[in-house]
Amino acid sequence: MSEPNPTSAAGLPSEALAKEGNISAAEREDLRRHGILLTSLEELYGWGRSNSIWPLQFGLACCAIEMIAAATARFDIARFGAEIFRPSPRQADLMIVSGTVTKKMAPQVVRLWNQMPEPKYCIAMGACAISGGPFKQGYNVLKGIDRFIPVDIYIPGCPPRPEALLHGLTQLQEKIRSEKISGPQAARHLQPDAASEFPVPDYGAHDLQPPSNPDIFTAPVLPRKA
Amino acid sequence: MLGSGILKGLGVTAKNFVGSYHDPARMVTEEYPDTPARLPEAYRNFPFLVTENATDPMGTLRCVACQICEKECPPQCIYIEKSKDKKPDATGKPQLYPAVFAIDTAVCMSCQICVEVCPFDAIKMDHVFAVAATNRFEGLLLNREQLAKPNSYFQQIRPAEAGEVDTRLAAERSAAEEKARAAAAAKAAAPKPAAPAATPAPKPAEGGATP
Amino acid sequence: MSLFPNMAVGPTVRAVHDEFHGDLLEVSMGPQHPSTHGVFRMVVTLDGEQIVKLKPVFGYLHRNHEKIAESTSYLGSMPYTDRLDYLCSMSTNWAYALAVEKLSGQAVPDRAQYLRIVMAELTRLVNHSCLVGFLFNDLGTSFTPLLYAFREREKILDLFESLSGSRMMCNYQRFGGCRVDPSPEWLAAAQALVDNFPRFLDEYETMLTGNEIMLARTQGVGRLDPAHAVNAGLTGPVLRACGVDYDLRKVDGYGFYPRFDFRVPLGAHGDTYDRYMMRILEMRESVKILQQAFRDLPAGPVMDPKAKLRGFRPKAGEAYGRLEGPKGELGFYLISDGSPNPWRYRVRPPSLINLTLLEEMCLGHTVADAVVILGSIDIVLGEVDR
Amino acid sequence: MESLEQIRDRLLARFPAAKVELVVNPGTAAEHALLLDAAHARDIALFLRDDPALRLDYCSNVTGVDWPEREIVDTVKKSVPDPAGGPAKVVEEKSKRIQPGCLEAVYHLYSMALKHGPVILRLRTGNRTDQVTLPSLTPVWRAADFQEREIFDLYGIVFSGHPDLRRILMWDEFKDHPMRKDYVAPDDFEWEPTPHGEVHERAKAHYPPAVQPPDGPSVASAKEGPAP
Repeated sequence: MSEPNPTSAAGLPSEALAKEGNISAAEREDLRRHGILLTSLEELYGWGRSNSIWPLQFGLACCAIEMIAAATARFDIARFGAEIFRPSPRQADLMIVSGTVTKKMAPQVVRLWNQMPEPKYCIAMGACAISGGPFKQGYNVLKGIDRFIPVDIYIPGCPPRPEALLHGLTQLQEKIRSEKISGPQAARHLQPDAASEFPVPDYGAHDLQPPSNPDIFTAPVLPRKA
Repeated sequence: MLGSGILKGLGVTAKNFVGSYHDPARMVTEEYPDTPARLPEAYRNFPFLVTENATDPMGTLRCVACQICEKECPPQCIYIEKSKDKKPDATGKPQLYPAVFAIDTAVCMSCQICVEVCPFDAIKMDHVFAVAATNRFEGLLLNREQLAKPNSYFQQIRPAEAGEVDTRLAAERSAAEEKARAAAAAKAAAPKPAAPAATPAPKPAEGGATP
Repeated sequence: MSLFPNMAVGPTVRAVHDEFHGDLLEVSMGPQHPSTHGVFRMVVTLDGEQIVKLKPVFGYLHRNHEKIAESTSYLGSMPYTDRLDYLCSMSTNWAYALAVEKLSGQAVPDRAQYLRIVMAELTRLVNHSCLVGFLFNDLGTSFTPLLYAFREREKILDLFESLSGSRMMCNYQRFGGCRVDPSPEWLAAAQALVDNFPRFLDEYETMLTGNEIMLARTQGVGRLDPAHAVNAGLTGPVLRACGVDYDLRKVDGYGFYPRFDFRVPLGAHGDTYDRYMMRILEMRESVKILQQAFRDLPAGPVMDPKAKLRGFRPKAGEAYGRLEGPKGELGFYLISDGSPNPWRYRVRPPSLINLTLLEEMCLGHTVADAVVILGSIDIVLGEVDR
Repeated sequence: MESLEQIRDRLLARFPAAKVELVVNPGTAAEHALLLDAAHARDIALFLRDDPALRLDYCSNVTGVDWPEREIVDTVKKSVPDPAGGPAKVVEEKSKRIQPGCLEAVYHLYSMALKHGPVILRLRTGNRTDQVTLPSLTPVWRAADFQEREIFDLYGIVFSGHPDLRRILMWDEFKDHPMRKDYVAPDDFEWEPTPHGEVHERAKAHYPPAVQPPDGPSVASAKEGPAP
């Protein structure tokens, strides 16, 4: 971004040009090579957001150690602009659910998610966060955090290598970059009626109340031979 | 002197800081997406099914649906349905095959117990770790087609182990061939001494024993 | 009759309530807190800055390891033990294998015994160096010592990975030996790492041990007296920092530890500084043990030929196997009813029991000190809550 | 260290009213245990801790064990004389009896001072429902504090005399004792793509009856395309 040039040569807002699609990616790349950086507000916005993701400093179990390892010198998550682990949810953009979410912990996770400001994203790191993983048959283990909060990226593995976390993070960056500012395909946080906070489950006598949030979680039907 | 301990400590950090520009021992960062991850041969992430042949993966699965791995898998993330019919395996013996073989990688704990208990060398651990998905139901439940990878791939990621497996399987196959030939010869010899061996020995499948 | 005849009482703290003093303040620290080492929660009652009451709250990582193990085969529980203390999977594996071998009378070949000691001591190096890093995070150094510790840890994890296939979840021990025999190259690499480790320790100590801020923050903080610690069942470096000479490697002499020449470092004051020094000194002793192990490693098989992988059914009975893990006495109590699954599978978690005296250690100190005291106990939540 | 029989005899001599039994461990480890009666357990524990020859000052491990009611079939061989005067027949008589269930707390004691052990103590409740109170040994060994709370939480043994008996791992509103063998976990088996055994049985409740073919191919196999 040495030469920011938010408007095109014709003087039109570049967003309009990009919408009309009269400059192809190849042409743009060609221009960039000549020192003319052509971008749209949307792209600039996406570029900026995707390269300054601040994760919540939030470790649950084994995967948290790999998350810390990804932040240390060898893997160096700072290369992706995501090294600023915030201890407070109010300052964080990304929640990396790293580890087993127990039923006792689930209300706190949902509350943390509700406290994060929009735009916010969630990575379910490791088998336990996705589905309960090896501990899924346990009486106190939530079978996946997506029962209560929406998850953007699932990184399987037990635990995933730090590289796998970085790969998931680049996936998330791509997703953020491709988000639109307006229109029906606009990013979730820009849609006025999209939910940002989700009900926090209560501790029941036998299980969480409710055991999952039906608004965001429905398992597909998978019939098997009975 | 008060503060000398802090100064000494700062000296260490300064040495590390300067060293991180020229000392290879202190330059530890791996540029992961630009340079591929360094994986040792033993690295395991998720299981895959070995097929003898890359062109017909479903026809040459080594798996015979014995369901041992399904039983032994600690988190129970393997699901197998046996086939109704039989197909000849690499030695020509008719065997069952898995009609459904699904592994839920959202549950798999990469423990390698399925590999250890498999008596047919049919399931092995893969090196692929960049498998992040956006949908856990479609993206992470792998079926037979997604799990099958040819033996040549196995030889590529784990040369030592694959070589050992291949020599063992080749020995088993030649022993089976030998036995079949001997049986055929004995059968041929007993009633009609003049007739030649009627059944030809089964041909080993391509891409099996030697690359 | 007093039930605690020989027990000292923690520092006396009395909350004053008059018009000049405010009310007591109850603060909930955790389960999401940067310094509670995971999802641990403390409910702290404060009188001004002083802690007058501290109640630990557990269970936020209670993932039913014991219940799951009772419906899994003996072999199937082995990878779960990796996830128990996820910083030290090799020692946890060994503790479980030790208990099952005691239950079934399974023999272990000599080479495997040596390899187990190699793995356990490498794990101790990983654990203690990381713990010191985390402890300094809690002291406010923000990451630098932890970065250096993780740099060394990565080297050891690379060794574990090239041997067992996984960085953290090694799943390496089996009943009757070890799963893989390391190659000569692996042993040479491990030897080189161990040879270089004291250099790292020297650098670490230059940076940390003499630091005046660290001394001021740790000396005399969180003191424990030995009688109290023994009665509360504390084990490991936390207990030895009080001067109680109890190291299972010497007391039980499990594995081949009696063949090794090493010392057990003991503290004198039982404060946070002593607990820190215990870790540094134990790492130096571990290096000595590792050098001897590499020197004496015999040739031979790594698995007992009679050991069974599948269909393992110990006869009815029970056994309690324990070893000196990096955090303290790690025990497995198994009851077999002759079926493929254990009837009762119990983990004796050193992290949980070492927290018994957390309140007594923190009384009268400030919240910032409580964080440091907790850091010096060395807990891992996977083991505290199981 | 003295043998367990000697300890038992000394205990019986010291506490004549107490009941102390030796529980034999048939396994290879042969770690036998002493079964104490609840009334004298705390006195005996104090004695074991302070006795100069034993000094079991360290309570390592406290465990709960659930022994549900079991039906035991006793087979007795009897020779029945033939009324006709022939040779006596051997008849097997089977009698069923119900072994009552109980909850058990197991304490592993060691001595840090004298470096010996273990001595294993067992305490048993009257049944699994209403007589579930045992004396707490936390006043003797503080080490039992969290572990007894855990047993209270997961098995439901009430330790009288425990200074702070609350649930430790589950939340306070939780009603069940999940480590008991007859505990049934709540039903959250909507998505079980790889079920077997008990999980399969419970996942079946979520299979839609209309879509379910009697013995036909499943969705997973349909997803995989036609079988070769």
